Amino acid sequence: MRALRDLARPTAARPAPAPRRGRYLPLLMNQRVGLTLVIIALVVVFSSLRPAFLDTRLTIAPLLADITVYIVVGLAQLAVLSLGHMNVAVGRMAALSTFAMGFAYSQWDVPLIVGLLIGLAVGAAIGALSGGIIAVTGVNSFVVTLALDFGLLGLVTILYTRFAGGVAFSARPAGLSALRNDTFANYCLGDVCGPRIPLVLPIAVIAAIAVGVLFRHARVGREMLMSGSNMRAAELSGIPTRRRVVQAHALSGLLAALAGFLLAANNGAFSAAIGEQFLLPSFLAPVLGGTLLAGGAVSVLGTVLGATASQVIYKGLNLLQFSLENLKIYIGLVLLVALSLDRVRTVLVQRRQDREAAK
Amino acid sequence: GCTKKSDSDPAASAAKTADKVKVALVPGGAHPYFQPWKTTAGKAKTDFKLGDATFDETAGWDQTKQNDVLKSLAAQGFNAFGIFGVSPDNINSTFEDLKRQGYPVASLASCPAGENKADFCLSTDVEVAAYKAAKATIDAMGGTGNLVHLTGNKVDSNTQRRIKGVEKAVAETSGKVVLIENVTDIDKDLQTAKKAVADLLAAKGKQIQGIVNTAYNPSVASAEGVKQSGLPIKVVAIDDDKTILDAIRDGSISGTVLQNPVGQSYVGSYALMKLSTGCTMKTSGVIVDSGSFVVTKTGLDSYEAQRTAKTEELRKQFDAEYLSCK
Amino acid sequence: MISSPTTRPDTPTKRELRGANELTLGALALVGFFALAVATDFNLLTAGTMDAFLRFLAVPIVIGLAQMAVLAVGQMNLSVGALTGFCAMASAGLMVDTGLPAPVAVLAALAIGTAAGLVNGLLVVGTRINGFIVTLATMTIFEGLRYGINGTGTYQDYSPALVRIGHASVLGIPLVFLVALAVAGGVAVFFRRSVPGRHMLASGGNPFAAHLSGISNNRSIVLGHALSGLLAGVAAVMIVADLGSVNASVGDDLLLPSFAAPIIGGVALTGGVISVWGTVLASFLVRLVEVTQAQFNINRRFIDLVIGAVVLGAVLLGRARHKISGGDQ
Amino acid sequence: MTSLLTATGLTKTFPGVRALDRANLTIAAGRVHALLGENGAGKSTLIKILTGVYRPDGGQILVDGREVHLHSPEKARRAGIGVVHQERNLIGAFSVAENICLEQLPRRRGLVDRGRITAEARRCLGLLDLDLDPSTPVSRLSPAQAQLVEIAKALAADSKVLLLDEPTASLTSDEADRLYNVVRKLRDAGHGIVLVTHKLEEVFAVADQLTVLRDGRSVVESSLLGAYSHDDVVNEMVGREHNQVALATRRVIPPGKPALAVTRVSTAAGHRDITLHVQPGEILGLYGLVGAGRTELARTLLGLGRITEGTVVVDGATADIRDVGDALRRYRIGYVTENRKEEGVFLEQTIARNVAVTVWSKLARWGLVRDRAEHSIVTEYTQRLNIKLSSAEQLAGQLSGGNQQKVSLAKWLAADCKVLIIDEPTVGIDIRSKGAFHQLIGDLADSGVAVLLISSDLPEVVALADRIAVMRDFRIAGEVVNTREYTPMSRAIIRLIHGTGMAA
Ligand SMILES: Nc1ncnc2c1ncn2[C@@H]1O[C@H](COP(=O)(O)OP(=O)(O)OP(=O)(O)O)[C@@H](O)[C@H]1O
Ligand SMILES: Nc1ncnc2c1ncn2[C@@H]1O[C@H](COP(=O)(O)OP(=O)(O)OP(=O)(O)O)[C@@H](O)[C@H]1O
Ligand SMILES: O[C@@H]1[C@@H](O)[C@@H](O)CO[C@H]1O
Ligand SMILES: [Mg+2]
Ligand SMILES: [Mg+2]
Repeated sequence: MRALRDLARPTAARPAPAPRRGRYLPLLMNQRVGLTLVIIALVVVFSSLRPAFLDTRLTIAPLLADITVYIVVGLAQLAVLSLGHMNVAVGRMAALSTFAMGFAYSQWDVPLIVGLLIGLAVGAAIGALSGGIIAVTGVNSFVVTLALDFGLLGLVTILYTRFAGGVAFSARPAGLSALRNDTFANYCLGDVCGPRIPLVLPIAVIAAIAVGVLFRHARVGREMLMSGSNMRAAELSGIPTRRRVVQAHALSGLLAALAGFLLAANNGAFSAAIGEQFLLPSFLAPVLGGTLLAGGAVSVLGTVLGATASQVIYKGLNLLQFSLENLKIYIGLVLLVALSLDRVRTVLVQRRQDREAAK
Repeated sequence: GCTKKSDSDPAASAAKTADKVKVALVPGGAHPYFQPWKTTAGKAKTDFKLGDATFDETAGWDQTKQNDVLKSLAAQGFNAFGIFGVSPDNINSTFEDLKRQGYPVASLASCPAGENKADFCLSTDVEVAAYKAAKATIDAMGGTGNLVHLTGNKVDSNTQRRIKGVEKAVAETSGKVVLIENVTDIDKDLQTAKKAVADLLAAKGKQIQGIVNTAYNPSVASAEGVKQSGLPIKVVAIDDDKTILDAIRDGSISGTVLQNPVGQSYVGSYALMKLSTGCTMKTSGVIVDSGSFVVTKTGLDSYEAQRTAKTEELRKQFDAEYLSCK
Repeated sequence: MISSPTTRPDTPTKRELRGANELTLGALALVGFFALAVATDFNLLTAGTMDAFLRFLAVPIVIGLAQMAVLAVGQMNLSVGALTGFCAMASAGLMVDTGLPAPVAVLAALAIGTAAGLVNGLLVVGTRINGFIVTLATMTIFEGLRYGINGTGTYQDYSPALVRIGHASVLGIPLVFLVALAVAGGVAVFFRRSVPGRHMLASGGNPFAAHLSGISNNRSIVLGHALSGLLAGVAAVMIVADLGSVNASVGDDLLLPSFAAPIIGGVALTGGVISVWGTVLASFLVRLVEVTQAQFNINRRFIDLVIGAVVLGAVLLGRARHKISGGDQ
Repeated sequence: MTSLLTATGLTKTFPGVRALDRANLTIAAGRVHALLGENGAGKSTLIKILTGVYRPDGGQILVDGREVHLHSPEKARRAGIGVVHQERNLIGAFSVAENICLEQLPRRRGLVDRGRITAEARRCLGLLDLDLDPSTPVSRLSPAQAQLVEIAKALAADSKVLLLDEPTASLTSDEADRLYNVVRKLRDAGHGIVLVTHKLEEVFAVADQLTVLRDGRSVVESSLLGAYSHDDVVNEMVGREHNQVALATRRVIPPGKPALAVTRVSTAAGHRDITLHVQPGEILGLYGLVGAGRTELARTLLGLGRITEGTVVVDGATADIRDVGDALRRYRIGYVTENRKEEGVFLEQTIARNVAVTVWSKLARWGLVRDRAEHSIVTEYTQRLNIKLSSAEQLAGQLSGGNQQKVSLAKWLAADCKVLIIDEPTVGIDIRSKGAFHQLIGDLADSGVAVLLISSDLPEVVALADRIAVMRDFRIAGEVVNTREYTPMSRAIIRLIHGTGMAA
């Protein structure tokens, strides 16, 4: 009904924004290349300042495990950024889902994979709920997920107090510690062992490929992007926009749950604190990777690179053993520089194009 | 067929000389309580002729970040760890990781929930400390009246122990003192604590005779709040931040319960050094109380000596009772 | 057809709606307040309780307005909380460590806030990075700076005179609260009557049209952030004066409420539509929830649940009313 | 005759397109200057350069004989150039008065002077004989009113030069007439006015001078209009002899089973007793004045509004359409919207995605869209509609207005519907494309599609429709069989509109 009113009032329409430049290929291509260069440069700087940066066991493997988590966290945000929405409850959705996993493991003794599936279902459901509220009421996603965040904040702690008697479940399903501790180097076929890559990393890779295929090739993903570009036009082109909104948010919840699981695996316990630190990195990874907050365009590879860059920054600064204030200040500054570099690159590309066009 | 190989670094676990021992003291995040650890790290380094000793508070009250910090420190060559775990519920996983890699680990200033998987835990017995604090408050109240307990994160196992300690002291008055409320979750920041205290005093100020604190920000907040309101409420705080000592001096609070952060970090470093140089724990995971002290206006000048004595005693205790060295 | 230009009569204007929104919030606040007063046997109306009620309402109001100032131009400021804490620590540090007189320290807090806001704004227009992201990065920086001033230590006893002013009351009403109201009045006049204020709202409402009208959107954005920073500075001064002691934790609990107040108050996240008094009333409502919790000894965790419900409820209510009245959004 | 503004050698390049190529324009005082060209010829670009929105890559602009550099809209305004852009540009939440004065808000003691704003707004509205309360928020205005407010706003700056980019595209002919009275008044007062429009009748009714752009070049430069006939102008625009292709005579369809039948339908939007039916291969014109309720009827039929009474039958079976997707996939009904910028085109997506959006569900296997199949569909329809693009990966927002319109039609052609509702297909479309559009719509019907054509363009309806239904105030005022003789048909229709006609 509301949609109709919107549609029926040409007078209330906002004029379309001036077309943004530098939005699509091949710039996007360059952006990823630029980010890759930033990552390489950071690795070179950090490892020359601290050779320990290249220690595979103490630095690289844990770094990869962290990157794993934050790729999925970034993808969880990316799922709704495709619509031009935000999910400021990503962290709390992860917390609720990991609660469900911990509950399943400790109360029902389910195997690792079953608990994971239960948690993913809970994540998808809570995401769908928030998507549903947004779709039906038309209230801004920031507001809905902010309210949800407040709500879940209360709920999750109440649930943990009630069912876990504290902040964490003590259950550790079989296989969890292998996920946490092992790399492929622990698994050998005769004398040949795998690389020192944490067992969890492939999970993020699979998630990234799946999300990439979704937005690149699948009808559902493309329709989410179209809805993100112009919700009204999408509706009038026969796209079931409400369903897409619900699905995108459900996907966000599902990925948040997966991220929660990965973090629980990395930390070794299903606890209430899972997800508390997800919000900012969830935006950082996609944005560093070139996804705009406006919706309609996403970059999965960029998100992977963005998560990598931010974790490399974090790890490197950690190794440099800055004091707390310097650590924070440098993280902020490095981020600003990394983000601005992209702007510089865009300007340069634009200039070159202008010059070529003028010829 | 497919086989599984386990990870370990034999170099890390081999006995070494003290000058090869590098101790890292890692609190859960920035908190005034841990500030003495910074100086103790330096002192331990010279006293025990350690290769190095550092203090790193960048964990930001986040278990993941703390794990990252620990791994980075290990990569930097630190090989013995004194840790205040952010999350008592899953810090054991971190302890086990470090131990598997051959590093001695001490749980300092708090013990994990349940069993302790670190080599030892040197911490205040928080239940005892809270009990003492409550008793001190009840004494200040004249043994009768209504008491309120202000504390930290409700779902922290230490908070639960503190509540238990306070309840025990109240129970001993056989009804003369009533615990009207445990106010939890107000240690996050100073403003929240002040607001909570103001609201509490507004709602029930006239019924309250005593406030016992077992967390930092509420201590600062209630000292000021009570002074401002002019209500005749007796306050007992926790720890020895300058703010609190000044408040004891000017009489706006009755006293404070001190813990022993210096002892924890100093003796902790000592034991870590011993464990690195070939000693073992007689009982792995033993829990040691680092002591707690009630300080009132009269004791302001003497408590430091008391604490130093306790620290010295703790060190001897470790040599005599807990460590087994060849 | 044009000679009798009848505007469609059944559609209320944005301003009417805003008025209606403020009215609803006002009624809600009033009803809630008296319900609580009755439920507490009128303890709520005693001087001490009223004082605590209003005193701790001052900072949320100003912080809500600080967020509103950037929402007006279609931006967000994630750094408000950290910045407030930084300003508070800086001004306390200037008094304690440097021995500067209180008025200088107060001015310094305002200047630092404004300058930091300016930096936020300049970064946004200079790098064209989304303000959400920029202020996310600067938030981290301000947190570092806030901590750098005095580590984990607490400042107190900086200026008895300042703290006396902070604790002062006029006719039983805390001075800080009156100052917050005055600030709100100033902000209202700024957005309603000043040229930069109007330009900011034009930029927020329709940047392209504003640009074509010769309005510099960049300037609007920079101004919005600077104003937000200034208000964060004002909040910092209130905290320093009123709390009597400050440490690096100050500001940690301000970010989410800074959004809750304007959103409940009816401010559009998309920019161009603000409501000063809606924001003030929303802060009042949130404070009411807190005080209720204290009066009835309710689990603090429920506050979050309730505030979540209030945020969503207020917005849905606005929607519903809008729909019934045939509004256009 | 004094020249107010002279632009010479203006050049502007966008990535992949040279929008302007050494174009010239001279604007004289007291003259109405028509700026014509096909879609994408560069008209709007020229206007945007003259108003400081774009910077030219080359060329010179003289105002009153002095060279100016119009680096911002502000500078252009100071140089005395006022503009009404093709897109609406008002602040919805602000009052009419404030919008009018926005460029230079009068102030007193540092604060905005409300009194002077209102007075100034009254003065400007007065110039247009517009009796409108200055305190009304713009979000409440009808499109026509908003259009006039924009003109008032352009006048507020005392502009000597007034540039109007397709000002009548969304106006009724009455409203357009009023607008042109204002234009004449301004011309008589010595303003120089540039008028961009695709409606040549309007040009001949008000313009004195003429510039024609073709592919960014000015092929006719500031010539007197008197020397040109209608056909000459079209030939110049098209660049060759343009023959108005006569539409193929349409087969007469014997009455049969309707593809879409609407019987005694009332809607929540206020329609009463609407009865319409279209057969496969037939074009039903739905004529009416702007605001008669045609668009809203179409949307209600597509499930975007509520039907309170009556039945809708599609292909013989009673239909319950939930939304556009349902209409598309279950009932094979398509809807080409009237409002392309906001509802028809995804400006920030590629042309390929814009065209293919309706066919993904058909092309998908296991939920994945096959690129090759998509590519061939996109190529087919962009070529069939002759969309002027540099590549299918170009963003739709970079196309000229007319080409955007074609994109919004292309997706519905690609969708292969049985019933197609087309709402105002040629608003803002140049004459050649309009011909092509008409041909296309005819072909569509010939291929068996049932077309419901909503249009406020009477010649268009008479040229295309087999039957014409006339809507007035949310009711069907009557229906006539189209004899394709313009004069009698228009009489019959106007009678129905004014309530004096008889239902056929
Ligand atoms: N911002 C832009 N980016 C890229 N190309 C553009 C941009 N604006 C216009 N163009 C291109 O420049 C050419 C001229 O466009 P312009 O809008 O000036 O045409 P027009 O004559 O106004 O057409 P219409 O009659 O359809 O409005 C077109 O090919 C268009 O695609
Ligand atoms: N130009 C306008 N002037 C006034 N009201 C309008 C105008 N356009 C639309 N409306 C409003 O929208 C409602 C429905 O109009 P609708 O768009 O369905 O009519 P329409 O016949 O399709 O006209 P249009 O050709 O503008 O689409 C009308 O009741 C009217 O109030
Ligand atoms: O007193 C407590 C310590 O025991 C430790 O928990 C750190 O926080 C302090 O407030
Ligand atoms: Mg144009
Ligand atoms: Mg219409």
